[in-house]
Amino acid sequence: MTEVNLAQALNSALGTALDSDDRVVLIGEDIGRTGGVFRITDGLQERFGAKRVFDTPVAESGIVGAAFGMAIAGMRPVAELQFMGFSYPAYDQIINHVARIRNRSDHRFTAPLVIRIPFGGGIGAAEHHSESVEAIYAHVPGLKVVVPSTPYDAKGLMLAAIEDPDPVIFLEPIRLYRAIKEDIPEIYYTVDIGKVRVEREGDDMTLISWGAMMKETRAAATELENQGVSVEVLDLHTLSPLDADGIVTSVEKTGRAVVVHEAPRTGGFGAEVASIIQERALYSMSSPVMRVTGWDTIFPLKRSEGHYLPSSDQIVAAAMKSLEE
Amino acid sequence: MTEVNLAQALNSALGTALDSDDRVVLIGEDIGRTGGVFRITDGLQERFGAKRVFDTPVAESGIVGAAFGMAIAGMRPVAELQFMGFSYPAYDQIINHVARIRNRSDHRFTAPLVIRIPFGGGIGAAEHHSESVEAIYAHVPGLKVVVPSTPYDAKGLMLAAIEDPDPVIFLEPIRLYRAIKEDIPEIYYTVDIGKVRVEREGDDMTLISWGAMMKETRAAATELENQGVSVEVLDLHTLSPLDADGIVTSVEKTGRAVVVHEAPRTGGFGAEVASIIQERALYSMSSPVMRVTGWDTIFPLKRSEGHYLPSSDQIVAAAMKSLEE
Amino acid sequence: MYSLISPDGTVSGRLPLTLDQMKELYADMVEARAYDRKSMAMQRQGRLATYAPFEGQEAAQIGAAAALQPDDWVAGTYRDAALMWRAGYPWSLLIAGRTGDERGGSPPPGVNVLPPSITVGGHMIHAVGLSWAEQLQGTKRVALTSFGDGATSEGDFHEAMNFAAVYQTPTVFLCQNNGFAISYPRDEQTRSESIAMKAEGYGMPGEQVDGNDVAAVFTAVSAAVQRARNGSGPALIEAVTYRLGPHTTADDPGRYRDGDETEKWRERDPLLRIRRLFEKAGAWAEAWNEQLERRANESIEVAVAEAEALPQPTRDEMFKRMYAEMTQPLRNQLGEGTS
Amino acid sequence: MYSLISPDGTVSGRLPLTLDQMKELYADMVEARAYDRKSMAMQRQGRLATYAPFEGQEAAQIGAAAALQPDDWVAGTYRDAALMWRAGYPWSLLIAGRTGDERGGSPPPGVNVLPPSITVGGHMIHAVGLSWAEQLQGTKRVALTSFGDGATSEGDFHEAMNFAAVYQTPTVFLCQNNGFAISYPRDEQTRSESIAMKAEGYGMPGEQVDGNDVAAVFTAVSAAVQRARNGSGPALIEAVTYRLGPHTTADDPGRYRDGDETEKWRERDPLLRIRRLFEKAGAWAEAWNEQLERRANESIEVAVAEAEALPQPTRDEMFKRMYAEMTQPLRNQLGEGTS
Ligand SMILES: Cc1ncc(C[n+]2csc(CCOP(=O)(O)OP(=O)(O)O)c2C)c(N)n1
Ligand SMILES: Cc1ncc(C[n+]2csc(CCOP(=O)(O)OP(=O)(O)O)c2C)c(N)n1
Ligand SMILES: [Mg+2]
Ligand SMILES: [Mg+2]
Repeated sequence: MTEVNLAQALNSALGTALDSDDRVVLIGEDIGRTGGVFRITDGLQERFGAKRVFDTPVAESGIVGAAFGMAIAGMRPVAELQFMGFSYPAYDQIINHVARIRNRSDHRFTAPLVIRIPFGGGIGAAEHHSESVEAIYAHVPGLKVVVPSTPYDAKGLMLAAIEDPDPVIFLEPIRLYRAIKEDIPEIYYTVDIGKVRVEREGDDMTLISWGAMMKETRAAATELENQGVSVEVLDLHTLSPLDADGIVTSVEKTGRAVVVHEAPRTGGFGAEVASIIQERALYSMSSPVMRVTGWDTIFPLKRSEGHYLPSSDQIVAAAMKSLEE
Repeated sequence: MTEVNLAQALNSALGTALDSDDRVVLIGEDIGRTGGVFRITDGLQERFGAKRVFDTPVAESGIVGAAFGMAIAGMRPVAELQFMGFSYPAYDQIINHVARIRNRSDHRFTAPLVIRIPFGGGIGAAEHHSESVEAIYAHVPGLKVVVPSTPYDAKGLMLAAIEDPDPVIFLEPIRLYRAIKEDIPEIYYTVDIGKVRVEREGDDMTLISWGAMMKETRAAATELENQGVSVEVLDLHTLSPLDADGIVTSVEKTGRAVVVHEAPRTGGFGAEVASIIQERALYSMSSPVMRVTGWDTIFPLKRSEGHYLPSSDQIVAAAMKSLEE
Repeated sequence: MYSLISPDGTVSGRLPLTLDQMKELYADMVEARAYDRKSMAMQRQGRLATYAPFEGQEAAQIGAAAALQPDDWVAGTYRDAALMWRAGYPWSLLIAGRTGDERGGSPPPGVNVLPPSITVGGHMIHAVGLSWAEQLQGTKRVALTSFGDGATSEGDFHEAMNFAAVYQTPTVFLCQNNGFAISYPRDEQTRSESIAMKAEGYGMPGEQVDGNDVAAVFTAVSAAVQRARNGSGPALIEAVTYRLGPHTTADDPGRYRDGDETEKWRERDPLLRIRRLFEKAGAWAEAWNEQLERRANESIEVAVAEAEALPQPTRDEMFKRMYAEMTQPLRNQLGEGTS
Repeated sequence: MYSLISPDGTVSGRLPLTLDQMKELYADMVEARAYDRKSMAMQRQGRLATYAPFEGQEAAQIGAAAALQPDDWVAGTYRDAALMWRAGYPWSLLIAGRTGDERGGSPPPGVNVLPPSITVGGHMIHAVGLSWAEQLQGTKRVALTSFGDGATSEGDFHEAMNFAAVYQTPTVFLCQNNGFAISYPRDEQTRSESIAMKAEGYGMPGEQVDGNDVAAVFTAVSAAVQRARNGSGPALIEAVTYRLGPHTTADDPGRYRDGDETEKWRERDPLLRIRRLFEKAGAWAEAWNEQLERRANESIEVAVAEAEALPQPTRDEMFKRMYAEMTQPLRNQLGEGTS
């Protein structure tokens, strides 16, 4: 065991994968010499050489398209897109080719690749550097979408994603890269994709979130417990395939749910969660599923971030409102 | 008044716009000489010349990016993307630039352009020609998303979209282009963007849809009326900004709702509709909001289309299930 | 422009192919044309979905595919049936695909030909990735990607060309310049005099060849394939040809080009040219040609029968095709049935 | 490579600029450098968000902007503050933008300079659309778009270059080749010998100039602007320069380049070169230079004060910025408050 933050856990996962599987290669902008703008691949090019870890031209569609071809030819590429706001030029490759080749070829050709995308705001970054568009990936049939919020999950889910026979969009919460430390095994281990993680058990209500918003959700849960509310906290940590049973089981028990995400509310993934709950647990619901989310605005620049980012206070307030109903 | 189908109504709208406003130009692949693969711009290049209606290279990002620049410089471009499956290469321009310039420049620069996107399946087309990803556009702050399902709306909404000071994604239901005929004014008129259209009034339940699925929804409504169920039918015809009040008012009256769309269910726009209903009308709901949608699969090729497309029977069945609860 | 056989069948210099090789290439072109004509007919009978004919481009496709090894990679388009077939993709599966059946996208093991790309431009970078992987894995395989003149306008063309050059991947870029992107003529698509010269901007060799001269295409592509296989990097070949038919069965060429132009190109028909070559060489026999055509039609009829014998695809196949193992949401939806 | 003034200040041939013009250009470069250094300092003090310095690229930016008319369009990047300022964009707003305030994106009426593009590659086509619109509307305005060497790897570069050439829009493409895309050196980005030569593939003129020679940049860009204004179409100019500082304040160049290289380029400093020119011409006065620097620092201090005097942006401004008229969903959300 060794105590690491989420960024180090990802670095350990990628190193472990390169070590244990010759088919694994890393490809992306500035991931070699500099180890990536977030240093997630720090030291890996020195360790494994320039034929395993590739710096690329600034061309996201090319990065994903090339990694896709490599995957079809039997390799296990892990592509890095520098920020989620720069994943859009690759969206066509992802939705039209990566997600479809298995279906197009009736299983004859497959694309076992991982696309790493740092996402979310809160670091006072420039425009396009604070996106949370998980919904546009979770809506695409043929992809899996994974979002760790702890160092342990980060390594285990990354190794599971690299093992996975289908393409995985791996979303990395920028704000959590260095926020939490945790003991994780130095050896190879995986965490199952497709299962909700019950982070905390409780009876009065269910808080549901993923990624960086788990931080505010945890804070809100603690605050609520202090006020005598027994809270269950779910970290979805896989958005697709979604573990509907895991969500419904919890809400059937608590009767109340607040779903929290940083993305704009309209068409955000919280809508899917709320829809499933009302579809399958309407008669256990003591109050509507509340959504605490980003607003339907563009993520603002540094000086206005506070106006946008959901806070633990908002979560607590929503929870209280839910309890009053 | 003249009786036209939806395709002719769009042609009339574009002709009227070119006629009445010098700032309007059309730009897209094969829209000039051939009048577009669906003939929506048929005859317009002859009528208005090659400096108003431009054929372009096969480059969707270029088409949208150039139209965006034109719009900033004071023109009113209407760009055509040949099929929704080919809108993805332009997604970066749309989400990162078209939707953002007003915010980025604090209203100093704006992008009053219309992006026309034929969408939906049911015509036995090749792969990528049957997409329904309205959800990935409706989730983007800064855009408006419009979807006509009648000839009258098609012309009125198109002229409203061209007038609109903000960018509008104009989704055209391929399957309805020539399916319905209707009398529409030959003159200039607009239909408001942002209001639900109550197509049919009823008391027992609300059917909610948009685009090509309105056809099955209408058929289901008739069938249900025959079975003695009084059905209210809403054609959202604007997905963003969404008229939540219009939806909630109806469901508060009927207590039951079925939302119908062709897109895959998970993360589809139906989730947003269901979430809003349970948020604002939970205590009027006699049963869960049902979703009749495409499956979480890739839209299949011709021989399997029947396995994918939601049918009026499915809508009727969902409605009956809802009534039993 | 590199060419070996002129439209009237005269050879400039010595032909680097034997008579038997030429006969094989001709026979393949005959079979390809039989497939193309049959497909057009079937589409009109409603037996196929939209079809994109390649009549006039047989030399470019057969000549290029003949330059490959059986296990090389191919990433082509909706118009490349002849190329894909010559590279090992069975007619029956190509037809099945056009009937609207995903099973048509699955060539036999060992045939490294991707199902046709329907999006324009997106697939060239796939060939770069495929051949890059082969290079890293130490095989000698190369990848050939075929695309049209219109596809060179897409940003993805630029990124694919650049990646191939930067990493010196064993990739051969074959542009079939057939004069049009649907209705948009080549001369309006770009101001560069040729598509071949675009290669320079990537530090890659580029060559323009007469795409209706099967010997020239075969020779030029063979050279590019050899370079790639020997580790000398990628190349771009522009095969100048012409689409004699409509863009697809849904297209009306009358709206954007005049018949004279098409007639002019009929004179440059790639099959006619070989016939004339053989006639000059005294190697033409009417009976032999009829036999080729008969055999071609027979093999296409067999393929059609196979394709149409495929049972109606079932609903659960649609769900099963999505992932290696069906996900829970899909299992639930499969269970819902369609009422 | 086109150049007029060598690093040691000697002029090759006759300088097509007057001494006064040279003094103005120098003064502008001095002011730009003052802004750049001040910004670096402010960022370290936490008064600015991440900052992308342009030290070493002053000649490329000031020389290019000086070739424009006040109402021409400019679409540049996060590193083009000097260019944008010389084109009319106030320092105070550039600073406001870097403090993280959207109001910094709104230049005064009549200043046709877009706020900086943060995405790499996406904005070049905007300049094509802007100048295309001016052409259609019959004005004489041109658009200049500035971008880096790395941006030429994006598919959007290809589409923008092609559209400009196809429609012969009055667009000037200025590539500031500063050697790196963050850590990725120019030589690895593409195998083409120069970026300028990429223009050929689009049937567009391309020219490589010494980007640290303000006279050469001004002259070359002026010629391209004239061509465009006269309806002779677009052009690409590659200004070869060097980023003396880090990519941004978050970057550590030590990881990907050695100090010697940077020192070599310090010798080619664009300001130093003009100083030497003046010294040779006996037109250099220490006092004058000190005065310029003093004035520059003063005007930057004024701008900083203005920028930092902007009141904290309010929550409702964030909602109001989204559409011409706030939509109902936004009105509802604004009403929800943040508790
Ligand atoms: C990304 C994308 N945009 C548009 C289309 C629609 N489309 C299909 S074929 C075609 C023209 C392609 O021309 P070319 O590359 O020359 O190939 P050809 O059809 O002539 O063989 C277009 C625009 C598409 N399939 N994909
Ligand atoms: C589409 C996109 N991809 C990646 C990035 C991250 N990024 C910011 S600057 C940069 C390098 C750009 O290099 P160059 O074009 O040479 O401009 P320079 O920074 O050298 O001025 C990268 C990759 C981005 N901003 N946008
Ligand atoms: Mg073509
Ligand atoms: Mg650079």
